[in-house]
Amino acid sequence: MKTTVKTTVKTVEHLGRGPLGRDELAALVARDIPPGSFVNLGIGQPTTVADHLPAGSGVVLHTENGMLGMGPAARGDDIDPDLTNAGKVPVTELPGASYFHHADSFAMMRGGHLDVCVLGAFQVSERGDLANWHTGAPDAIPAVGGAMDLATGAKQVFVMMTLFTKEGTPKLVPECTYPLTGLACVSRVYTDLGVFHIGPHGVTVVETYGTSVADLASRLEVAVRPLGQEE
Amino acid sequence: MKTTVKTTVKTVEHLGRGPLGRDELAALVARDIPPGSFVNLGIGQPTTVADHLPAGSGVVLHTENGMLGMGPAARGDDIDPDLTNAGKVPVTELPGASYFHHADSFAMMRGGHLDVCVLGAFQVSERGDLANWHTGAPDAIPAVGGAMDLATGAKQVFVMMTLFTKEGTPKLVPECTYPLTGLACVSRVYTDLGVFHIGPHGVTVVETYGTSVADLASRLEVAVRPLGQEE
Amino acid sequence: MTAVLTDPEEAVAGIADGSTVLIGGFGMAGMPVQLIDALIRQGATDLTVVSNNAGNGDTGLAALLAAGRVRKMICSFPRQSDSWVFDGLYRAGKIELEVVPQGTLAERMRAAGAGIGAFYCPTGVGTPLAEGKETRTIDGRDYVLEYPIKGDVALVGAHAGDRMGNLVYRKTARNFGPVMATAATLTIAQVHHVVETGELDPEAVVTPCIYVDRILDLSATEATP
Amino acid sequence: MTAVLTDPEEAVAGIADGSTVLIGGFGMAGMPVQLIDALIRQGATDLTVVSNNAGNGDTGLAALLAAGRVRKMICSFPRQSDSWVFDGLYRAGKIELEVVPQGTLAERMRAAGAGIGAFYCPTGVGTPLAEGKETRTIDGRDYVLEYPIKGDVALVGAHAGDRMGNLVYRKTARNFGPVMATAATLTIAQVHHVVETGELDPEAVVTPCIYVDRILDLSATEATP
Repeated sequence: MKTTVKTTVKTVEHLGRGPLGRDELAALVARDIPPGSFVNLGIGQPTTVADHLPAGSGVVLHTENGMLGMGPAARGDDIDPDLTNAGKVPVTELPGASYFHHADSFAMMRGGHLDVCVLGAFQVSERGDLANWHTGAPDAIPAVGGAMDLATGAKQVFVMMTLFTKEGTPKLVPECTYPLTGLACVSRVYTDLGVFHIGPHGVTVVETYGTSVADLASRLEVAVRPLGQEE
Repeated sequence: MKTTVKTTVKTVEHLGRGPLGRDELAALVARDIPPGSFVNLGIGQPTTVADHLPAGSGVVLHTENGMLGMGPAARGDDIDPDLTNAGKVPVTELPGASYFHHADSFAMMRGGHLDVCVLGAFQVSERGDLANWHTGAPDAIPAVGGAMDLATGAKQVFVMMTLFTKEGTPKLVPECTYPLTGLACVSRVYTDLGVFHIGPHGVTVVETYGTSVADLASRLEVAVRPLGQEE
Repeated sequence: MTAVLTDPEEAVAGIADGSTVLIGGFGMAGMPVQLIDALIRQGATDLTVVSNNAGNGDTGLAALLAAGRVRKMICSFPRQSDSWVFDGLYRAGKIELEVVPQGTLAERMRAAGAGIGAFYCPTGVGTPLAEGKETRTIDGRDYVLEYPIKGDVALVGAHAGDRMGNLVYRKTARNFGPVMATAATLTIAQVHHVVETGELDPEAVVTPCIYVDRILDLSATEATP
Repeated sequence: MTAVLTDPEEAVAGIADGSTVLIGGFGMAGMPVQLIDALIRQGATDLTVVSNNAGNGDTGLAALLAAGRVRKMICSFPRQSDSWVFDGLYRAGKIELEVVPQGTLAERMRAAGAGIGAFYCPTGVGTPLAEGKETRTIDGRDYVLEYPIKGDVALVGAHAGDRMGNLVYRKTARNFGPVMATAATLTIAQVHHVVETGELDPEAVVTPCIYVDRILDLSATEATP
């Protein structure tokens, strides 16, 4: 069943500037996390989103190795080998934290209790399929960790990535060619060149940075629509 | 495959006395619980087994409403509405106790971690089928509680019951006529008239009280063998 | 974020007719009596109630049943010496009953909270409670396929909470509360008192705040024990 | 009854060739290093090891792998910056690998401990890790059927224990320990110290003594932190 949705909100094209830097991208993701959300930040770049959450946001961070209420990275005397994040980096504990074992931690994830998780990606398809655990290279040793659990379990999956590989190949694609992490799970894609929402009717461009919707449309094989023209 | 097991142990017939009283029966069950066992005692008569466990037996009592290390019934000022056994009777806490929620408590039972549970019964079949939750009467309101979980989960299920109903009908039967609680789960049956072991080759009489093996054999429809004559 | 409330009416606001309501407690231990009383006043009806028992005496869950608000009970042990309200409704054909083995009841709610679609359970195999259910033999043992029980609402009685919504329980009053809190869309807990965030030991929190939507603080209305 | 021991060799005595060994820890947090070292000296071989990672550096699990004792690894994340021992064995075809999503790994062990025969899990549907597995659509959602992982032995690193065998953990070092303790026939825990029975808060015990067969008390060999 096709429905037509028209909004008066328009895509914002930030043309008088270059693409987003890594810190700017993290800040953008942080801005879009609703206050009071329960959030899991994936290993690597997504972890840096924590540094941009405004004070008093009430966002509570989950780490899959068994903690809710995780604080910033530990430094100096605060480092405790019994307290790390999922990337095995020493972290701290905030007031109101709680600890639980791995089965309980992943029950929390799988059961749909996390509002948002933020993950990196090799590829995202226009249906929201995610590929972020395996390049498919024949000599690669497969290692999935908690990526599939997060992709499947969180109410919303935000992806952070560059829109193109170093070789210029798009990472937002009609169909993932890398092995999948999860099916139709990604709702938003934050990239250096623009922010995309993935819905039942395809991909919408919410904002662009240093480029236009028309330019992105010409460089991607995925049909991307500006806001206000969703079908 | 039939195997023949011959032992030199003989059934003990306690003939110079009457049947076991309720307290004597509880003491007999308590005697047979190995030291250091983890044990669940069912509601009603099985609960009284606790009073006969020797000091220093190291037996740890489980109650399915979420406790390991349950102590005797609480009296007077020790009564705490937040601390009861499965029969909703106020109990006490022993050193080394722990509390857990219902899913964890029944995981402990279902997972085969309890060494022994002691249950009452309407009927036990010669294969060890147990019927103890429902008389099958058309106007009875069905209520199972934790009986099926205990019957299925404990490593050994001991039954305590009178061998015959008030009307003289045997409760150790070829086939249960009441609705079942569990299949082939009972390993020992402690009754006022004798103790029976149920094994892959049928029912063995271990002891009799106020009656003989021959007399029991004549009054039961189940084939009961004395010890030393197991087939 | 968890709302900390002192008004029972506010705590149960918005519970819709036709809801599935998970109610904690085993006997009176952990029974959220004030929340049930507020639910009776709130008026939601045509409810499916999931609880270990089916009410005792004339108060709490029994009063909810007596008020005619419950279409169906899912429980392990409805029949008790003082379950006359339920008994009367059941015998009059005015209430549906689904009897579930106690551990399967807990595990089905755990499955709902943990995102498990169904599970093969050994409990009840070969008994009337497995009739009509799918069975399977795995590694030589027989199992019954059991499905999750998800609540629209959970009413839980805990001992204390903090302002963020973390809960601790006391002794065997813990029972079904922590499981039900994970299995409902809207979890409402009543607690004897609320402490400042940071005052509960993070190692001893039983229900993390993510599972708790509203806390009813009873400290103003209860005498301190 | 739980045996409290101070000799690591005694703690791992009797582990047979061909055993499935569950090894706790996430990175170094909760890793039972002294028990692994003792297992290396004990000599059991042809092992299947279940652990989140596949060893780091040249010590602990990596040393067990290097000694050629492990036939198969079941883990979620073998590849790390310092997993050269595993990487070498894998590339040389000298070790089998089963990669399992981390939450499914934990849940499969929980199922083993909880007597669940199998469960329908949404994780991994449509991915290479679901290939060859039975699937089912329940209420419009797709699931993969996952089976329990049962251990012959679990080696767990906890913080403290009491003489009865109750265990508490510390912060995120809790991770897999409590689940593995439930899933093995023989559970062996190493702890930094052992307290008298009754000194642990019954509300805060994480692994009840029923799951613990042997405790290795490290307090005599460790400097007090």
